[in-house]
Amino acid sequence: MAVETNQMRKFLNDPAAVVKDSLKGLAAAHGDLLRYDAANQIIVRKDAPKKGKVALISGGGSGHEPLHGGFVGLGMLDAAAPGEVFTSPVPGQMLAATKAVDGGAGVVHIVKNYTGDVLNFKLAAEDAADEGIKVTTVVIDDDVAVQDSLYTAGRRGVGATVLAEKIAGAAAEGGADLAHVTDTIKRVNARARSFGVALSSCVPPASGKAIFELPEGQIELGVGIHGEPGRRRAALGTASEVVDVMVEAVVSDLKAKHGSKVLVFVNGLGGTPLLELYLIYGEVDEKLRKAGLEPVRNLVGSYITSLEMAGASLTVLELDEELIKLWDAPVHTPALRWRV
Amino acid sequence: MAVETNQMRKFLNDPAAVVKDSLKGLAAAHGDLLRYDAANQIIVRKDAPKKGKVALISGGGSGHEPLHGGFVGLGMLDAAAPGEVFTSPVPGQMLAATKAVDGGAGVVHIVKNYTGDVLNFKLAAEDAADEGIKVTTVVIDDDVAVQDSLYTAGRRGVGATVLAEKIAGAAAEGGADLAHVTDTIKRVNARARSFGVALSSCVPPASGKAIFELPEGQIELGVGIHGEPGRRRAALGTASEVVDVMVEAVVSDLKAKHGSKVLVFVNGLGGTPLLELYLIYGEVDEKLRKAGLEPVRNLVGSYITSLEMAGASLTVLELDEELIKLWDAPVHTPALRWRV
Amino acid sequence: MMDAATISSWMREIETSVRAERDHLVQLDAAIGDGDHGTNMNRGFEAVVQALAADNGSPPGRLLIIAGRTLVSTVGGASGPLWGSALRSGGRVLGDETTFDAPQLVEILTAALASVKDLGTAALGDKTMVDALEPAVDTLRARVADGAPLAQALDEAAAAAEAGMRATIPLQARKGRASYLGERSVGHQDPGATSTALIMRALQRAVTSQP
Amino acid sequence: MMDAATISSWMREIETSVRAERDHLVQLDAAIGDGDHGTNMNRGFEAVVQALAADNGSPPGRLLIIAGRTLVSTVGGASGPLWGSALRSGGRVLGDETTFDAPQLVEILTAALASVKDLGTAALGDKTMVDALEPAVDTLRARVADGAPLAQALDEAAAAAEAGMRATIPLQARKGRASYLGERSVGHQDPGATSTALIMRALQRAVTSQP
Ligand SMILES: Nc1ncnc2c1ncn2[C@@H]1O[C@H](COP(=O)(O)OP(=O)(O)O)[C@@H](O)[C@H]1O
Ligand SMILES: Nc1ncnc2c1ncn2[C@@H]1O[C@H](COP(=O)(O)OP(=O)(O)O)[C@@H](O)[C@H]1O
Ligand SMILES: [Mg+2]
Ligand SMILES: [Mg+2]
Ligand SMILES: [Mg+2]
Ligand SMILES: [Mg+2]
Repeated sequence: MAVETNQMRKFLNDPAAVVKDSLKGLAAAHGDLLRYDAANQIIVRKDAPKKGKVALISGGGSGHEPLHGGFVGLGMLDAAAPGEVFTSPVPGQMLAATKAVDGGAGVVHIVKNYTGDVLNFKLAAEDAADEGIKVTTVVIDDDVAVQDSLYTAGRRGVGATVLAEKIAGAAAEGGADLAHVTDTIKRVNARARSFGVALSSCVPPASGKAIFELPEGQIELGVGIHGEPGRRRAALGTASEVVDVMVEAVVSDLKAKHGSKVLVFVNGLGGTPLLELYLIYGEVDEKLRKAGLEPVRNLVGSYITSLEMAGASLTVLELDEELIKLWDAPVHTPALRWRV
Repeated sequence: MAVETNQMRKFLNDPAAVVKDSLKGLAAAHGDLLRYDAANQIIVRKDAPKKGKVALISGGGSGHEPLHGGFVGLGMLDAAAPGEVFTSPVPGQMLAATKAVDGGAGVVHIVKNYTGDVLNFKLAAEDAADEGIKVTTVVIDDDVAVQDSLYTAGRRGVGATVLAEKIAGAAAEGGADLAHVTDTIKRVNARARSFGVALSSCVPPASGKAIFELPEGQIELGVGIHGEPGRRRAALGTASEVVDVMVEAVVSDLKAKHGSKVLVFVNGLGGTPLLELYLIYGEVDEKLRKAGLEPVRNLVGSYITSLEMAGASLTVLELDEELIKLWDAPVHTPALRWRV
Repeated sequence: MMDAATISSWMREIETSVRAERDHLVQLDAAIGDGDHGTNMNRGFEAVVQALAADNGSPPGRLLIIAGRTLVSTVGGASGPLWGSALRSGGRVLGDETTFDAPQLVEILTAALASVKDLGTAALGDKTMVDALEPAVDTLRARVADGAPLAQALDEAAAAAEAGMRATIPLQARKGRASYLGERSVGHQDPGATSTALIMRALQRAVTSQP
Repeated sequence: MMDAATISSWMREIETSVRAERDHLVQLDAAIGDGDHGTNMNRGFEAVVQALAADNGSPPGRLLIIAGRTLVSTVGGASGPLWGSALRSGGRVLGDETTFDAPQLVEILTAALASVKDLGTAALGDKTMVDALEPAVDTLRARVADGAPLAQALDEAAAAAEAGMRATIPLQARKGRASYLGERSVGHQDPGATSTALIMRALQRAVTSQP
């Protein structure tokens, strides 16, 4: 093995090429579902464009895998535009993706609420409109850790993005029109809330350095998915105590009707193993029921991550019959698959 | 949040109860597929015992999630017996599991080759036989990092366990008899080889201390799944160089016919994110083709882990038509699901 | 009079100082953002310098538009579209004129500032690049109006940008990633304001080093 | 003569010293195994002491069998079945007799060693608990045959176990997890041999501290 070493606990060739190298592998593993357009750095559903079907695209910085490329396929996304690690993609990527998937019924841009993502998608949507493609944009902002206001950047988009992509993807696959698909995403965003916590920072390949230092026994409360620190730091208590904070933050902001059916999404941030995620799910399930909500669907695993950060996020989505039907509908992507 | 802290980057209540707490959550999340028998600390398929179907059970230390509990369900395991973290389960668990799933057609014990697992399963099989249950035992030993010999404990069982559970589970679901299911597991074990590498140690909840210290820029070659160090330590090279070592170790020992169809399993050890696993898959796919093998199926993700260890393992299984058919057959478990 | 050469050397000056300050910008962004501002700006202006080197004979306004397009298509992040549209609107001011004077330079930067504020909707005091760019543009406009020599006016404008940059330290961010930190954003210098100060200082060097 | 009380106090002595050495056993196992030997043995012998406390009036052989069963059902790992069957086969030697003498104690330990070797197929020099247990049993047998006082014979047997324990350091493991390390297992003391030495020393204390 070469003596020249890379000073991170990562499997890398050229750190600057990590995104391209990973996308190449994704396409090699899932050639039945998708293809990788290296020139434009986008992942496109194999059978796109689908004539007459509303197309969904999303994108954002990389480092959140399987989001978004792992969600391209039947019943979910038609294309994904991955930027460099934690850096928004450029408009050219979203424009190329939009053109590649437009089947004449319009294209929805699902955008997580980060200034960079919003601005780059905005420029892409303008360009697409110039080329005569019908584009609608929905901005996801479900993170209750961030105080919202007219004068700020507003809430971040986190876990609800995964749920919106699945649910709206099913609607589009089922033949819903552009307005309905767009509205479905807005409903998911309106009925979902999330809160994340971290037990470690993460190490972006480009810098090779942890973004922040978190001593053992401490926890960052209210973190996002870009390795940024949270709203506050506290002593790490038991899982039950941590989940109390997460559930209280989400439930108090969601204000769901008593007895509502909910989808519970316990998400790992990359470095927290399933052993712990299920332990957390057990606590969440119990506390939500105590709070008068009824978990009827759930997703437990690492689906929207922050590289190898140790931590977890909770997303709760208030359901109705249509959302349940769309959640249960067939999906076939690298990261989510059922009923096919 | 309580001042009393736990000195690990883990979500835990009582560290001694981590396995039970996690199993409780697994059952809460997947009550449609399985149930948790807390008294015996076993996970049992919801509809077990299935009259006339050969039953499969496996077990071993915890800390490898989703293995084994996450593989209980249609087309895979009928029950799992999880021990404490990295500690073999006790015979009473396997006996209870065997009784719970026996549908009269016999029960297969899938055992990873570790002295503790082998001995505890052996005692359980003897007890089950005393109770008149037909039990066969197959020991999985696919890890080429370990030199095998009559006078040693022999090779460890690692990645091939997941493939054997899926493939034999499909055979059993399809009505194969005890001899055929048993033989199918043996064929998978005989045609599969694995090799693992680690970029960090892991921290067992009981001790709260890393099992070994690995400086940044170093790699442990030939690790297992219990946080044990590997056969040797080297400077960490590029992903391509690391994959060269893994592929060479596996391919040279597998000695598959030139042009053979293979299943490629790139497994994360718990702390390595999907971004890197797909990068590794890209390298593996390319190098295997250069070596004259044809990857026709793959599995990429963290399925047999070592808590939060950063690292990955490669398993290559030489396929034939029957194995491909069984791999593609429907499976519905918490961790693997397709065609249902 | 200034011309295409002025724009090219401005971009080269930016590329040089951003590369030199890359890690510092990364550290500033790591503290209250996501640690990529240095790599983003560095990637972008390297591409700009390449693009302009490949160009032959476009007028200064076109060069600014090419530079803006290049930033938009290579940077990503928040800074890409913001600086990209800033340079594009600045360039549009000149149309196809081959030279421009001090008052036109003021117009260029005024248009640039306007498009940053329009796209990003940030106001002075939100702890963003606006806190460095706005005082710089105001100072330049005022001193040029006073008839001060351009070199001196640009020096004072760059100084105003640097003062605005330092003034972001005590602020709580209301825009960009830093806003997610709430009170925790206080006490840190804004990375975008910092790179903006570099850009204004680069302009002063580019113009004064002219033959 | 020895009796049920001897067995109970032996088990209590083991529980005490294993608890005291728990972290040390964990460290030894972390170096060449998976770091759980201390917690495994501690969990097992705590359960054994509880089980025997709950028992009323069983003869010594039965107590050994109960202890063995308890180890098998609580320890897991390699050490559980090995020590569990060891104590069970040892207990079977006594049947229902209420007392036993030195030669019978030799038989008990001989049967225990035999079942460890039978189940684990380890030989002397494989760097396992056998390297401590076998010399201890051989020594006890020899000194009892010489007619040495039991207390002294047990002291020498424990010393032999301790010597065997230290002798595992230079060995390369051929059985158990440590064998996966190949040459890297050399230079470390085997955890199971270490707990075995504790168990033999506990026996000596239990017997000599008898009224
Ligand atoms: N809405 C906005 N208006 C003006 N400037 C902004 C705005 N949002 C962010 N910025 C500037 O962008 C800088 C961050 O740029 P960069 O790190 O490259 O992008 P990102 O935040 O997407 O990673 C901030 O320091 C801030 O000065
Ligand atoms: N085949 C064997 N025969 C005898 N003793 C063994 C054998 N395998 C392992 N051991 C003993 O067991 C000890 C490890 O026990 P423990 O750590 O509790 O179990 P595990 O290795 O399953 O974690 C080793 O140090 C060794 O002395
Ligand atoms: Mg960024
Ligand atoms: Mg163990
Ligand atoms: Mg940034
Ligand atoms: Mg051990």
